[in-house]
Amino acid sequence: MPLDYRRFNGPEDSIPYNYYTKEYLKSYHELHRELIDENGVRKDGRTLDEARSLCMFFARTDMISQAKGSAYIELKKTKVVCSVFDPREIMHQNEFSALGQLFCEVKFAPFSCPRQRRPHAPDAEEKALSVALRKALEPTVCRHLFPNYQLDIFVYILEHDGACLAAAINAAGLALADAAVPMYDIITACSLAVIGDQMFVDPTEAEENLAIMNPEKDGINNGLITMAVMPELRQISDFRQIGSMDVNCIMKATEVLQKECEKILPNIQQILVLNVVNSFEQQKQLEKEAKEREAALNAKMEEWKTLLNAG
Amino acid sequence: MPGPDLLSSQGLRLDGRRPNELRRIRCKLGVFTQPDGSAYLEQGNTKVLAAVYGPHQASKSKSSVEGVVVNCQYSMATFSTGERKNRPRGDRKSQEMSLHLRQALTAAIKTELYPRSQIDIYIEVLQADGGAYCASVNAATLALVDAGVPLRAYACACSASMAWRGAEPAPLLDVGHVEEAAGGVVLTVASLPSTGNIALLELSHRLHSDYFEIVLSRAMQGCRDIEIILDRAVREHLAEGWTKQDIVTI
Amino acid sequence: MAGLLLSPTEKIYILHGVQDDYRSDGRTNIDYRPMELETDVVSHASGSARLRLANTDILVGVKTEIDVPKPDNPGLGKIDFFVDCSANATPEFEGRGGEQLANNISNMLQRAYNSSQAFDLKQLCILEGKQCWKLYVDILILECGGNLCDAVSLAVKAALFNTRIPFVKAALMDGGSVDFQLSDDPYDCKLLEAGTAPLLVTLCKIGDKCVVDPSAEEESCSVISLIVGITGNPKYYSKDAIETPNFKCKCSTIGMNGPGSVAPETFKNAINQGIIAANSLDEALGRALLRERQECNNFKKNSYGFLK
Amino acid sequence: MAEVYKLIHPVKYFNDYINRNVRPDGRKFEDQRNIKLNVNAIKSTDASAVVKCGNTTVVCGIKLELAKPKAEEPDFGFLVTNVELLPLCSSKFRPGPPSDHAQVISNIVADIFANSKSVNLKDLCIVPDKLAWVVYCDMVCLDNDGSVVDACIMTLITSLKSLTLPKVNYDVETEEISVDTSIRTPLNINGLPVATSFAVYQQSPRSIVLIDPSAYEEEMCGGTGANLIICWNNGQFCGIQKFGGSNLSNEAEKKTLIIAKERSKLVEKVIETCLKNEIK
Amino acid sequence: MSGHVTIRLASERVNHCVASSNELPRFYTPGEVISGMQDFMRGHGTYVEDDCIKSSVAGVMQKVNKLICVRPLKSRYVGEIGDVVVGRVLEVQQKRWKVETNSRLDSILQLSSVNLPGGELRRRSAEDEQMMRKHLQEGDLISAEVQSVFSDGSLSLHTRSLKYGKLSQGVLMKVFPSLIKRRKNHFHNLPCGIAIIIGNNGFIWMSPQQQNIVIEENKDEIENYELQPISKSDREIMARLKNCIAALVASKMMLDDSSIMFAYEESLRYDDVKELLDPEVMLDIAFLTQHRLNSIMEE
Repeated sequence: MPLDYRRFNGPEDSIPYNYYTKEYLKSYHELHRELIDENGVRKDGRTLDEARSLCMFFARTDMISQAKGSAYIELKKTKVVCSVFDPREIMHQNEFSALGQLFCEVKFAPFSCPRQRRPHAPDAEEKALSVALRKALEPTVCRHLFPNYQLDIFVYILEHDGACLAAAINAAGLALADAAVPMYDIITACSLAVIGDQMFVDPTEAEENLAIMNPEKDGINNGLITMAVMPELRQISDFRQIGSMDVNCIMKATEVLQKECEKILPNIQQILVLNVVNSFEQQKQLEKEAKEREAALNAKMEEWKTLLNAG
Repeated sequence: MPGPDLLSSQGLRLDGRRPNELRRIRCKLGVFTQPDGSAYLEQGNTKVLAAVYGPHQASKSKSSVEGVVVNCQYSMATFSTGERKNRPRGDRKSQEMSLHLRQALTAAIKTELYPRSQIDIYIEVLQADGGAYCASVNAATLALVDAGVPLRAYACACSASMAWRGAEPAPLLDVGHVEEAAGGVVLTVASLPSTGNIALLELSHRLHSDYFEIVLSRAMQGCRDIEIILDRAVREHLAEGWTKQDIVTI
Repeated sequence: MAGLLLSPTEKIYILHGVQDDYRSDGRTNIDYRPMELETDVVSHASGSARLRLANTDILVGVKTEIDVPKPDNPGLGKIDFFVDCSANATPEFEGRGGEQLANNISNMLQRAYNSSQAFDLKQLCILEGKQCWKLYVDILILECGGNLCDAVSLAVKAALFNTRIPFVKAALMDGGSVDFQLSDDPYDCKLLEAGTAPLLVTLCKIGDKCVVDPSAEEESCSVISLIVGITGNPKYYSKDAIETPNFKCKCSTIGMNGPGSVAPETFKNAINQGIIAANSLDEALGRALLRERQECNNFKKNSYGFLK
Repeated sequence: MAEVYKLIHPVKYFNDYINRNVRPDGRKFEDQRNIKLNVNAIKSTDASAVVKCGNTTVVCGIKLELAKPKAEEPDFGFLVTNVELLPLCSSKFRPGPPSDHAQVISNIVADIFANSKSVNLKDLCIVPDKLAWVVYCDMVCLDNDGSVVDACIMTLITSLKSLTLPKVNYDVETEEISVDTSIRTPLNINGLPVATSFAVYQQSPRSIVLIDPSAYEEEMCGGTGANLIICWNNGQFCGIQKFGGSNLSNEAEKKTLIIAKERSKLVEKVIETCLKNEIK
Repeated sequence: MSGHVTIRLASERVNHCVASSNELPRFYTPGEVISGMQDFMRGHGTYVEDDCIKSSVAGVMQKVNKLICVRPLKSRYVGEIGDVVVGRVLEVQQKRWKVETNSRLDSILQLSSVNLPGGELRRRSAEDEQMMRKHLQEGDLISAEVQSVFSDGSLSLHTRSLKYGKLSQGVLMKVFPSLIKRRKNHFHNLPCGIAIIIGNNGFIWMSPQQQNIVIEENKDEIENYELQPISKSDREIMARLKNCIAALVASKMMLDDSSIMFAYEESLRYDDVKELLDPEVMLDIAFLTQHRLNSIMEE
């Protein structure tokens, strides 16, 4: 790894201190026991099939003043910011592209992961997430409306506590809507972690980590699935699975995820409606202010005129 | 001149060849269907694939009215060398190789025939065991012949080195990887043997000017030998593809 | 790859063909084109394979290196995939033109091989926490005639099956350093267990139906394809096969490619279709590899490579 | 209507406001924007703070790691600060390695912080020549609406003040390390540096000093960032940086120093209250 | 219900060569001297150096009167006036289309060389150009005739005949141009019920025979007709033809209507069309076809 001269670097061989804590050496079994108790309640008090709430208190638009559209989503500890900018002409391209292009970048904050510090340079995971995000958004954006132009979508993950791809897709969907980019449908996404016969809907980082760890007992299902859906059109726009699962498990997971994605829809709709209402009011307010200003100006002009006339 | 010991007391080289012996060359034309021309060539353990696209319409930025633009890319498979390569191309060595290939092949191609066109020549080294450049030139020539691109003559490349047998200078033909690694001098020549023209000369390490002539003439001899081998391969390839009825209908 | 340019009417012809389950070369939607396989083609690699599927040509070399295991997985070795799209395949790949496609494929492979049920990295361990083997699986795409993913995964599995790892005796010395003893005999090595290695199946959605093994023309008719990675069945890869009664092939990865989307029903059907296809691919590959190993043992095998 | 005017006559638009002694966002020249501060919002860090000065939003997260000290400074720990100006915070920044501007900002913040001498790097050493803390402070700008440096320093100092170091046991014989996260001690911080940015606008004949400028104002004053940054630490003057822009009279300079001092007191109060609330 | 998968080994590779063992022609290779300069003129594939005519490609010599050419086994298409070509529209430019014809340079189809649909008179106006994309857009396939050859070697095409123009549903195959036999007619309605255009440029187009629809009729209907699915039986024959041509090409055999038809007839001994993808079967068909061609010639 070459040294990054554009940033300040720490010593080369520094190690996160949690490698030396007792926590670090826990076995698969211990970790599993921690996640869920005998009543089927997860560490954070949710049941297995309960997603973290994405109502208007935890998701909002208009986060970033400098962007055309932006969104912020908070799923308990997972925190994601997204901004969308005005389409711009594609640079260095000889061929005409009839469809507009999406440029997606997903980045983790250096301090976002509980286990270790992330390097600044984009790693394979970030690149894969960026591709997944683009894949999920492409079918829903009316790309034929901006030929030869490119739309930049940036997602920043401030804190990663599981389901960050799903959160990124949801945030990007909201931000696109906020930026008034024409879309065929709202896009919603949800994740699922499978450990044996348990399906953790909207998993936390600890749950995800265990799901991709190699299980002690051979042959059980394990892994992660993220699915993005256009709920009104009933289309799957992206599906990503890793781990190892049999067919039945995948079929069941697909059903569960589809339901979850549909559940998110009213939340997103509510946020967007509220957004429109707010901006209407804001506009009214602005117009009012402008009128007042104009009136004041006119009054001043009158004053001057009278002064001039008098002088 | 105290050099590395490249010849045994019996006068044999490290891999058992005689000083003027080429490594075994095996080749085949037309290994792929998509390119206009393609060829595979083995020179000892060095294995090279070449593909030719074109002549086709040159991109606007490259287009030249004077003649065809020859575009070469030299790339080595990551598993081609003893130690794994990190990148197949884009490093300085392969850029330089691409440039040298272009020089040698442009000399052979009748470029003036095809204004506003471009010929792409892509080399993929599958296994490198010394003399990858020579094998690349030879493979590219075959691929050009397969593509039906007009050539002045075959372009062939061969390397030669210098060794001593007692006090007798004994130039070595077609240097292999062990001999390259032993640190002897390597003279690489790309030429059009039937015309006697030299398209490229490259010398690594130093060589006393007195011996330059004999090393060069050995390398040229190698080029001529290779031309014969290539020519035979081309004729065999033609024989396979030509059925009797064609001649009648012409 | 940007894909071939096709006229709308050509596309309609292909689309109707898929609907009729009769494609333009006479195949049904679940048929593969004939393939040709050769292993042990690169002498600088520990294992290698070349696979030709119609005119899709893939060369894979596996190289081994000794490395230090990751601190969170001290008992496991490492495997790394690198795909290179050679410009020999198409001028578009010149320079860094094929990089995106290459990354897509290597990501798919990396994910498919991620699970211990797909590929057991324990067999690459030399000394727990200290030393392990790292496999570099280098894939060279020499010609593209559609369906790269499937062909690559077949070639990779064949190359891994062909890979030999030297026996190493390692002992921990005082002060934490490791002492190696590599056997001098080049034949003193073990073969990798690659029976469970996953195969990727691309299901290309054309109209409402999905086809396997799409040709380049068919690929450019499709806006979305599904790629499923299915683990292999080790019984096809050993002569004295012991039938494991409950053996079930599993999905080790699912991904989607292309700008389109797919309805849930089509999606489910496609996965089932993929599993069936993967099973027949696995069986055919296993048979071919065993046959080749037989030839090799009888010293009948010649290296053909690109000659002949 | 106003938007169109702003687009067509950017300078005139700005001058119209300045002539009336008011800034485009309605503030007076000496007004600073509201500050919102939130401590420990991000749980994956060892300490963190989010600050919002008007629209400008900066998040700082601290991650602790362990390393062997440098041979030439065996009893010093490490403190690494970096500022990231993300492409999402403004359309001016492109993805990829940090731009020149981002590097400049990163350097200013590091310089200001080093000059303030708030952290003694010797405090970060655990066992001389063997083990020391590496404190990675990453400041990330989510929304760049001017005066980024102020916000960066604010988040950095707030998060450092809330940082606690876990107990480390180092066995000299076996070189084994164990960390006990249940016992934590706070890091010793001297003082509380506060930076204040100014933009200087030359409207002949007078030059106008704008405090806590927004991104738009910074641009109008002819820079990619603030023109003048003044830093005070606990009532002590500890740094001034001026970049481009226009000349500043002695008188105006004195005035800015006083304003910066005033502001530093205010900011200190905000930070103290916030940290106190957090402890409660 | 599982699909058909075959994996063969390299040791079982089939050599597609069906060249008869009869005497071979004299081959010339690059740089080889063909004859002295005095009596001959140099043509394609040759050049003059040191008062000699030398070959610049590898192939056989053709002598027409005093003109000497060397024809390579394969090369890009070199067009001649009057050739029938099949091409694909690459780009719509002002007043012309750029067409890919496997030539060294992209070919040109001038707007003035096109019969606009319905026989309507062409107005030389801007309107035309807007209509151009409607008439032929990027990706469309056309059949055309080489009208002239520009000085730089690029071809100018025309479609001013009812038999030329835009192609509808069907399959395109690309082969080396040198495998196409020059014939008087390159449009064939094969007895198996399929229309085939064997372009001189190596592009072969197969489609069901048109049931003589009246072109003058309503435009919508024509477009509708374009979208109609092709019957499965036609589809099967086209697939069989396609695989037969692929078999002949693999063995580098010359293509014309008779060789294709022979191959088709020989292939009927294999019931399932997809069997024809198998290399051994391909060789078998090429071999049988060669045999029939030989026997005809002997007659």
